[in-house]
Amino acid sequence: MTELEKKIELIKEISGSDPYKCMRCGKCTASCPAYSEMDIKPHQFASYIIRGDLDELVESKAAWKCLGCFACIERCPRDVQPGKLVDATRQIVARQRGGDYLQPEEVPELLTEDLPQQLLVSAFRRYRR
Amino acid sequence: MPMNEENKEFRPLIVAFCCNWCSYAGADLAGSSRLSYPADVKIIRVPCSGRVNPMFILRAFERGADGVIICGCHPGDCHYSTGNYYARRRMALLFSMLEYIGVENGRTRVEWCSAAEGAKFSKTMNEFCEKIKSLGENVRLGDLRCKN
Amino acid sequence: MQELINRLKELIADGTVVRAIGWKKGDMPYNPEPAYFEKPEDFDNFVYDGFCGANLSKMMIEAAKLEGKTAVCLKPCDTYSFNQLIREHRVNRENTYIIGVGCRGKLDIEKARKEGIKGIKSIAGVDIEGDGDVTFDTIYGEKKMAYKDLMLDRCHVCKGKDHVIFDEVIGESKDTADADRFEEVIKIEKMTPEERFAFFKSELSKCIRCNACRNVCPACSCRKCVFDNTKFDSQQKANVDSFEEKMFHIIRAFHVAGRCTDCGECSRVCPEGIPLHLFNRKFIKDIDTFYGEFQAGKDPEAQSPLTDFTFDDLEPKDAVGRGDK
Amino acid sequence: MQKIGVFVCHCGTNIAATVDVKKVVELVRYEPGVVFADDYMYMCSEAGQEKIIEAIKEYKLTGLVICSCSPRMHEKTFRACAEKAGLNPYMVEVANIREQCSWIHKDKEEATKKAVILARAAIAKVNLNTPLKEGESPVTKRALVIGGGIAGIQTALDIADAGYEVDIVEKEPSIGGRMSQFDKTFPTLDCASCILTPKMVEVNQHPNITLYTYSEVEKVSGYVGNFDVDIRKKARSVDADKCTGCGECSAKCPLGKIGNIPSEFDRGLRNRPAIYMPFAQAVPAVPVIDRANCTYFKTGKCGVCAKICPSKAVDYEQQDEIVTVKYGAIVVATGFDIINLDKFGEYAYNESPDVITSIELERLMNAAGPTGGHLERMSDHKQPKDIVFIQCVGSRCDSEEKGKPYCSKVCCMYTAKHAMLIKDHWPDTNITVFYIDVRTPGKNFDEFYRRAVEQYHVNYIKGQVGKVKPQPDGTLLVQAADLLDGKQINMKADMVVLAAAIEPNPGVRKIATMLTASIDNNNFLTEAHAKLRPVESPTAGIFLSGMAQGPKDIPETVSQAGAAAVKVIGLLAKDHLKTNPCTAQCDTLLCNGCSTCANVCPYGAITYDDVQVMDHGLRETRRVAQVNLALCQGCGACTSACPSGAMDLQGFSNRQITTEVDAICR
Repeated sequence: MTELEKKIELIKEISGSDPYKCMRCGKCTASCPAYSEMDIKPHQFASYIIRGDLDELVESKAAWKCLGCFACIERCPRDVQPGKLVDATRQIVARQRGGDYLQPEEVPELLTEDLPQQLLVSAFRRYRR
Repeated sequence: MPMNEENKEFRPLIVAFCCNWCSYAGADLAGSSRLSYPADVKIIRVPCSGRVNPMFILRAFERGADGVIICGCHPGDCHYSTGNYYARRRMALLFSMLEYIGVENGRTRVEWCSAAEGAKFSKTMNEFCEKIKSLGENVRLGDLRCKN
Repeated sequence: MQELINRLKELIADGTVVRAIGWKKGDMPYNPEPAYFEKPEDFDNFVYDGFCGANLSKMMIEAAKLEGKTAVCLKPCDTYSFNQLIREHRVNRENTYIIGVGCRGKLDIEKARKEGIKGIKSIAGVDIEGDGDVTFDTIYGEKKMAYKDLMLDRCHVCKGKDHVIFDEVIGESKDTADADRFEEVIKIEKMTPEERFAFFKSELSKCIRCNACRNVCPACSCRKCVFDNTKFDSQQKANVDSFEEKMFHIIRAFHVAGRCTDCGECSRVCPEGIPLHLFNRKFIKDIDTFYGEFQAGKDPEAQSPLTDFTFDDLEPKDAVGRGDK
Repeated sequence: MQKIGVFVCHCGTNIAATVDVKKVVELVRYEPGVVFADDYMYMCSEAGQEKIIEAIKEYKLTGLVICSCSPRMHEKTFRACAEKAGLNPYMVEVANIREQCSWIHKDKEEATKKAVILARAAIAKVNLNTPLKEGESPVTKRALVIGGGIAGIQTALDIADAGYEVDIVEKEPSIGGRMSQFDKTFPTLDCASCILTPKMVEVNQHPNITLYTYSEVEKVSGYVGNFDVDIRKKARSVDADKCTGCGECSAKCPLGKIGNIPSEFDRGLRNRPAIYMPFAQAVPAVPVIDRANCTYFKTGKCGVCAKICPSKAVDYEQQDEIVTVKYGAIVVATGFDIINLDKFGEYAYNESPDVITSIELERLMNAAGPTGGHLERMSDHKQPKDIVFIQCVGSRCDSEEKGKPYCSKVCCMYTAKHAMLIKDHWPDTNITVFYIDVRTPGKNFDEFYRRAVEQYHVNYIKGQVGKVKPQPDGTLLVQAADLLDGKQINMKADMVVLAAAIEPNPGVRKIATMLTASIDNNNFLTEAHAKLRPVESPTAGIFLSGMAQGPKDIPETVSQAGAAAVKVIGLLAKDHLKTNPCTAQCDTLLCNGCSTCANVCPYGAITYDDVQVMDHGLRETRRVAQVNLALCQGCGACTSACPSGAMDLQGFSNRQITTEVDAICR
């Protein structure tokens, strides 16, 4: 298994979804509240992963603009759940960077008034596993 | 007689010969699709456009029709294989002759219309009625008499 | 002419034929009429000159049913009519002996009348072998006209002097075509619709329904003419029907379309001088233009354009609006 | 004078809402011949028909005019109703005041006026109607199936099993058709020859089936129930009765090795001898000599096959033979081919041997094929690693010059099949499929295709390939687009497989012309009704089976073949057929005998005979037209061609039509 294939397998494992199941129906993209911010649209996630264009996906705005609102996950007819796929991609990146992507000391700097408390909690939960 | 302001109310009398297999069915489809065309059009069912004898057309004109249209299956689709090919030649020669003796072009028409072309049938009849209205009453063919 | 008479007598004498159809002298020098000849003395009245325009082919329909063969004198143009009749199984070729007779154009007495020639006593220079001018001996003195100027219009647009069917040919022919066959038709096509209508109305209004055109026409050879039967009529009644009255000539023209050889007899016999050939010739011109050149009667095997087709024939809508300026 | 009853239908409100039905009744009551007029809510209903029957009896009606929906809808109903009351069914005319009046006009006054005129025309016509009687023609209890592929085989077997005799005419030396070339079939992946071969054998052994292979239909005359067909049995140059099918001749034919005669069956992927069977399981197992290539026929020398044949079956002197057989029904099962790809230069089919069609791929994957089932490139016999499939090559293509406007229907599925079979055998092959749409309607079809994607990881990319460029290194550069990702793609491939559009067998046009069966712009045979009579041609007695009618897969073909067989059986089960009484009629007293009508008759129904006639007391023998009523279909072409007016059409006579014209123009 090549490095790439390992990564894809890992994504499947983390996300628990199978990108090959995607039919490119576009319902995810249709549902995405962050659509205008996404340079790679949710329906394209699966094909990027299948093709192994992970770097491109990671470097895209889209991977980091996903709100994690779960609309696509909820509505996907094929159980591909692009939200989970992109989340898994982010996790791989986070894991590559080493365990602690976000230190508690950094938090005050990042705080803005609009930032919901919940996000902080979930960010810790997600990136400091 | 050309159309003018006074005879705006002119309603033409139009006889349509429709072959049973394509055009008559097309007319039925126009009906079931509620695609309207003027009530001036009266359809006569014939088995095939090849059945239409030029005599019928001349007869209609002589009896006061203002326009006569013959509808048949598209060339190549004749239920009887070849009837419309003969009709095409016959009508081409007849129409040319009518033009030659000074009858206005457009009083006669041939249209190929399939059973599936309800919309085309309706459109054709609307167009044809408009054309005949613009030509006005048929005087020449009713009066092309050899005895004054 | 004498050679023709001799030959016909000979054919009867040796039993090849029982009778002959030709022309006999009429009551005037310019109106010979078709006749049967059986006995030698019948030939005393036989004539074949410039005024023998009548097309005798149609007579063979009945003549060929008679016991024994009949000889018939056919001019080059008449042979087309005969061929067309063969095509339609209307004549019995086996019972016919065709003598193709020479032709240097047939004459129209009206042309002389138009020149003011009246009171004709006799005419010279109309013999089939002749070459010079035509001389009229009238009660007002002698008048002369060039043979050509006296010719029927149809001879100026002659199809050619070859007999397309014959058993033997007697006499020389001289080419007379010096005009375009479709010139008159084209002239009418170039008129406005109003002018065309006015033209035909003025011509057709002269018609007295004498049926001469129909009776002389070799293509009009139905056993029972459509105008004499009630099949097309909705009521069972005599044929005095306004429809037929008004549409007679168009119906007749269509009836012979694709079958008319353009022999011109209809116009020749019309007592009112209606140029009836203009209908037929229009159909011939259209057929030539739309479906390729076709001369009825040229080849008895050829399919008539109206009982034939190609997959990409002209559409009727494209058949009109061609001649308009 | 007729006694006519007029019945005006409300059709609920369909007619009555726009046509003043009562007024129509009042206005037509005094038309000539009318003795009774009434209206009713639904004329076609049981009660409506009862009303008609009562009126016929009470008023002794001799003619009926029903003002209702289109005669195409209920003419039959009302005719049957008249017959029930003892009235000749052809004394009924229908005035179409629904489809051609109430449904298309809004103004009630106008519509009512028109309805009255239409009724008047029908009344005028009925006044001239005469009772007509349907004729009867016998049925020959034998069917002809043209084409010996799976469609023809199935139709023939079903007819034969029902107890009727069937002949199959197949132009190739063996039956089997396209299916015999295939490797596996979707969506079950069972082997094509494993399911086809037993059927071919069954056909060969069936007591009710006669096979004419290497034969073609030459001429067809006659009509439903009574077709006469000339079949040309091309000279095989091998006596089928003596031949044992041992194959010695083919094995020893010198041209087998040096002849360069491309095998038609293997689509030119290998060569065949001049004396050959197309494939091992051919039925009948009798070889043919390809005379165009055979050395003996070209030079008079060689004769190896005749010498070697143990049963002395090779017969160089054999001649084409024409047999004439009578049939009651004919099934067209002429199948398909793929289009010529010359116009698709962009896919380099003619440039590179590694660009192949799907049928060629079938042969390459078939264990009995030229490579023994081992997938290899034709250029270097290496196994391809990267394979690109291109869908819709010529399908859904509006340019008539290049392709076909329709979807070929089977390509999506067979491509998924090919991809999976390749992946099954050689899992490390990379397969990319370029598609415009993936179309998989059908039981277990989408699941099949999804399996290719999800289990076999076949790479499906939406976007048509723009160009295939053969590279100096022997690979093929494929230029395409991934439309969903909005990217242009340049990828290398070792092999490109083209899903070429299918087209009806080119020979079908000639056959359709002989049968006077109509054909559409794409040369597919036309159905009598696209929905309700899908296996019948509009020409009576002609039935459609398989791809000749339109693209379809094997299961559909087999179902349609069965359906066609049922229709044939239904026809052959009858002893007699009723014939249309609206036929042409010649008035022998008017007929000139000119043959014009015979020239335009599409059915050859007019002949000329010398008959004795009495005309005005004169007895004469005349050549007159005679109409064969069993052949005449009632088109009326003869009537308008007839110069003398002798030819007329029953039910649509000259007088009937002119009287309608008069009534309308009154």
